[in-house]
Amino acid sequence: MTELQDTARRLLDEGEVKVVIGWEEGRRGVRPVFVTSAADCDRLVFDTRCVHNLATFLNPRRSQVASLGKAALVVKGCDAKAVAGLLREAQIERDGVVLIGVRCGGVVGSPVAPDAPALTAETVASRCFACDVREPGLVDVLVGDAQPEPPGSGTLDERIAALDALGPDERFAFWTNELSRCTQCYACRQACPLCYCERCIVEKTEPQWIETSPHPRGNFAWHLTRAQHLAGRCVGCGECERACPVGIPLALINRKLQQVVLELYDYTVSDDPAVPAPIGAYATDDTQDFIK
Amino acid sequence: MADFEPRITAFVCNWCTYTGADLAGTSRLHMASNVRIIRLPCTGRIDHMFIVKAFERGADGVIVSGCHPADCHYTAGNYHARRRFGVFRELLSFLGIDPKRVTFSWVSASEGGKWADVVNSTVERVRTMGPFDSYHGLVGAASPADDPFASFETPAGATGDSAAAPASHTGGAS
Amino acid sequence: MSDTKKKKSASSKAATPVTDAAVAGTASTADGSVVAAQVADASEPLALGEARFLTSEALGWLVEGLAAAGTPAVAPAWAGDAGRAAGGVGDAPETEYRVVSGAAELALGERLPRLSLKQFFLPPTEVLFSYKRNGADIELTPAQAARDTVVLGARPCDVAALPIVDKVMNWDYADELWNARRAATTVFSLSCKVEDDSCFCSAVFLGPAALKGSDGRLTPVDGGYLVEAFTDKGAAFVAAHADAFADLPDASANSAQAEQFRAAARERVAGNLQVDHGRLRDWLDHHFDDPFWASLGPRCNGCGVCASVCPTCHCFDIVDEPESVGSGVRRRNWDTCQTCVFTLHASGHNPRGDQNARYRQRIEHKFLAYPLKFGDVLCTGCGRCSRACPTGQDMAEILTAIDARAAEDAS
Amino acid sequence: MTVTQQTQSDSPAPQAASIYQPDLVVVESIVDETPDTRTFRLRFKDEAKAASFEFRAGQFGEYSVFGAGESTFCIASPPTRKGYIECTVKAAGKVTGQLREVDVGDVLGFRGPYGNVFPVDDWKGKNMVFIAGGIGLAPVRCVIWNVLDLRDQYGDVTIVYGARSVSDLVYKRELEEWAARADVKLVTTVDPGGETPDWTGEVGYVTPVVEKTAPSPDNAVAVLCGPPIVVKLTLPVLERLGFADDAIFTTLENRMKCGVGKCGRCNIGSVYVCKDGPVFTAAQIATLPQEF
Repeated sequence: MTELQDTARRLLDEGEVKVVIGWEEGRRGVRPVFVTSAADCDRLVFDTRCVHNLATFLNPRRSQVASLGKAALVVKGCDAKAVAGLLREAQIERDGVVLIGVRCGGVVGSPVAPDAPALTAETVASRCFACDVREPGLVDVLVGDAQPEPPGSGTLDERIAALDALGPDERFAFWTNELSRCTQCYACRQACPLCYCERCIVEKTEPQWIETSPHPRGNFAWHLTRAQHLAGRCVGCGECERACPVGIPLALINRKLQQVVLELYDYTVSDDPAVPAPIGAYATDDTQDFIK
Repeated sequence: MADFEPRITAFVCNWCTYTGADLAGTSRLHMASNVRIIRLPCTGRIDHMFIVKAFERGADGVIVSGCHPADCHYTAGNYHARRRFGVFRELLSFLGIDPKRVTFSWVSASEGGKWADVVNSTVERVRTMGPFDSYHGLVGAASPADDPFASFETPAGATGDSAAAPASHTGGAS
Repeated sequence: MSDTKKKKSASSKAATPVTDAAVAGTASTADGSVVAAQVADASEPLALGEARFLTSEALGWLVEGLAAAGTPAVAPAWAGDAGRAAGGVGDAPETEYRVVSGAAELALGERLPRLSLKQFFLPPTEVLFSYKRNGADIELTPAQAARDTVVLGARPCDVAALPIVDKVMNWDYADELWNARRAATTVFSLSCKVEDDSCFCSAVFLGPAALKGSDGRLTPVDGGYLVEAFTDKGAAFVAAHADAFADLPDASANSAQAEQFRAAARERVAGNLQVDHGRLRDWLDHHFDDPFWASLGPRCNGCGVCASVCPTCHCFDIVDEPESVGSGVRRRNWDTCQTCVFTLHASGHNPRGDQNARYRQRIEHKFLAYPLKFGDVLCTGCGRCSRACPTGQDMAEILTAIDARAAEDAS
Repeated sequence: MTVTQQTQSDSPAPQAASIYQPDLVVVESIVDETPDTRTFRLRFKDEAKAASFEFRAGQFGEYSVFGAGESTFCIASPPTRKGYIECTVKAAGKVTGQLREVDVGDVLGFRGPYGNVFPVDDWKGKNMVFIAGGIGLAPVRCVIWNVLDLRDQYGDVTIVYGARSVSDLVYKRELEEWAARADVKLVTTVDPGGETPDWTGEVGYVTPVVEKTAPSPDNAVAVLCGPPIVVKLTLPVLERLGFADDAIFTTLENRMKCGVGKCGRCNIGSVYVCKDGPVFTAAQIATLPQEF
């Protein structure tokens, strides 16, 4: 992707940024890279394995990244939505980062593959279904050529519908089984671009709202709070689920809440920082049929 | 479960519902005594974690009540709460916690009668649903003896602390 | 060179008299004896009694028999989960170590189980004791004792981790909870076919058929497994379940086939990584402030998945959990040095303020501190940290990079 | 310690108490040193334990407030005084905060003594220089009383102690006792702005006051404790004054959990502060990675 490499080289040469955060080929597929010299720009790649949401590295509390200086961030559409989230919540300044948008036709589920797998209905990540930002808007520069609609069906929504069709007790049994494997390592939190709190509520001890012991009771409290704190903010990049070492289908929970805020408040997360997130704002005529 | 006495926790706002509940008391209205009231400045201050912590500590049902829209002492607390609980109610349901165990209501300072109805209807509804054992049993009882993590057996029936080995397929759960 | 060459090596601190030999090359324990246990698995101790044969069906009956008798049988099993939703379908189904009750669940020799065997000796959460207040007094009840358990078909990299962690768990104070489980558990490892190029057990004094920590070993042969016992516990288990084990159909052919399987695996893993541990430790000991660490921190999310999946990471947190008024439990939970709160002082001071420092701690503890103090590298080369890392940190690559720098230093 | 055996029919007999299970201690007396710091005098409930308990200056323990957790504090009372131990606690977190609610007669937990010791016996005949900052006086006080209880076996005793303000000075009564003694030279100071109108001591940070007091290094040993910044700034001053770096002793206050070298939290390089420390000489600290 020479257009991307040239853009990065120009930004570094002109001194507009000190570091370009993108993807590189590692020993095990692609992974994030922090290019600080023009010579290394040809390590930058972009293909269907670039699943990471690089907006996580804009969290100002990551001093090991912030200390590298002003950054240029390579963003596909869903990453740009996360950057919009950080701007919407005043975590970063718009002119504090240069956004190199890249046109994206969908990615696969895992970055680990010797070369870029072709996109098919089976290999495409479920987040890419009906993607509306194949041409990211929140960018300073846009590279790459136009991409067709990604293949695949709404498997995520189908699995949620299947769970919704069950009764509460069956769903409770399903989630007790899934969440009992959680070891509360918080990889889901650390992988999320919008989980940027200095000290997460789960690490607060006075009072200790969430039990940090990874038994099912503590795990329910943790995952309920994580999902609730992301309601209306989550961009659906699925990185939380990919980071989970024990394969808990966390994307189902976050996607469900995306459906809920759409249904209740007609809100879809976008890459426009001006549109306020639904929770935290209100309308006097919000639905209240659940309130007797 | 006719003879079961459910334990209900109520989180109420200080300006409207708490006063309404007080009015219900002074008017000697008949109300079930299963409810323990926790007073908070506003429904806007009622965090979703309060509901989860109530269930963790043994509640079978929860009531969240505050001022009607436009009555809020702090102007918009109840509007924010309305959106927050609109979403959280769906989240609870999705993870399998029956939303019928949580009652949301607006009760103004003058609606002592309505408060009595909210209490009685919630108690009856939760009584028929039975104790929330599945949530209370999520961890073995206090004594370490029957905490399966310590002794590796997979509990036969209950969806209690399901994993002997943390990654075990729960016996009888699904 | 911004490193602190002038500073004496950390090993000469007065606290633990570790000889300089520990740095020079051979990893020696505090009392200086060369670490015999760390001999690569090539030179194998003699099996107790001659090898037995366990058919795949018999393994299933054995597991069901153990379950019926109430003895938890832990084995690699198909992950009992609903499968990831966000990722595209692609990877082979995941496996996990689990208390199994039926033959159908077994997944020996399939993908490497995602969490290591550690979870059965240091569970993610474990009750240390419970307390109960009555009046002014407090009543403490010790934790539940461990029960006899059998592990069948665990990978050598998981099994070898147990005696490695034994050392810290018995350094001066003995951790009875860990020791009780170790004593109560009989471990049969499975000769490994090598998962992928992230494995590097041969680079940390082990191998795909290493015997370290195992009471016995299964090696795949036609129709089942060649079974060898190496400790009394292993021999006792084989004797106690003699009906499941049979004579080898053709002893010499089976043994040759088993050895061929193991040799092929050793061949496969050998190329993944070669490291000179003495030189590596020396470099780590003198490059605390090296800019190399600042090249690792930025990519790291600081989540500690690497520690959760690691067979040798043993750090834990201790918390109290009130169950009701006046009573509750004190629990021990998994923890990791990768989170920012791990070393945070109550005053707000944090000796390891950023991820560069925390990632350095992970490498220094495993490849410098633990070998100096306990004589074993705190890593068995299973490669799980490289596979599980959400941002692609690759342990084999990091060790290769340090080894290259160390070679440069040495020349 | 009366442990009631909880008998269950089928499961094996519960284990004996593990190294993580504390002994029960009763709060005998509480002294409010400052608005947020209290000194507790604790006596073992179990008579046999009370009689057999031994420790040496510099050792610490893990103190339990059941329901809140455990925290690490030094044993602030000297080993020369039998039958009780004292700890001085500044309210800063969950356990220390809960300790504010504790009354005389309450039952707490104690595990210890842990860690290495100040070699007080080797210092016989030497001049003693004690330097402490804020609550760092607690571990030093233990050594001071240990020396003063055997006063004739030691040379001159100089104490330099500073705190943020006059009300932040701990052990106020004992400071008066030491000031009144002819065989002790006491210099107290408060940070600039922390003094009160009738304050007669020095005004300034501990480090410059040590330089001004200029204790003689001849046949002398220095014991220095305080916040990391005080230790780091005062070590070079002592070296400039001529103190050999193996005659300067300090305790490192790393975060600790288990206290017995298992939980992996307190290490600096390959040194476990809870087992190989907390007492170190300046010479040893110089060899440690600067990570404390």
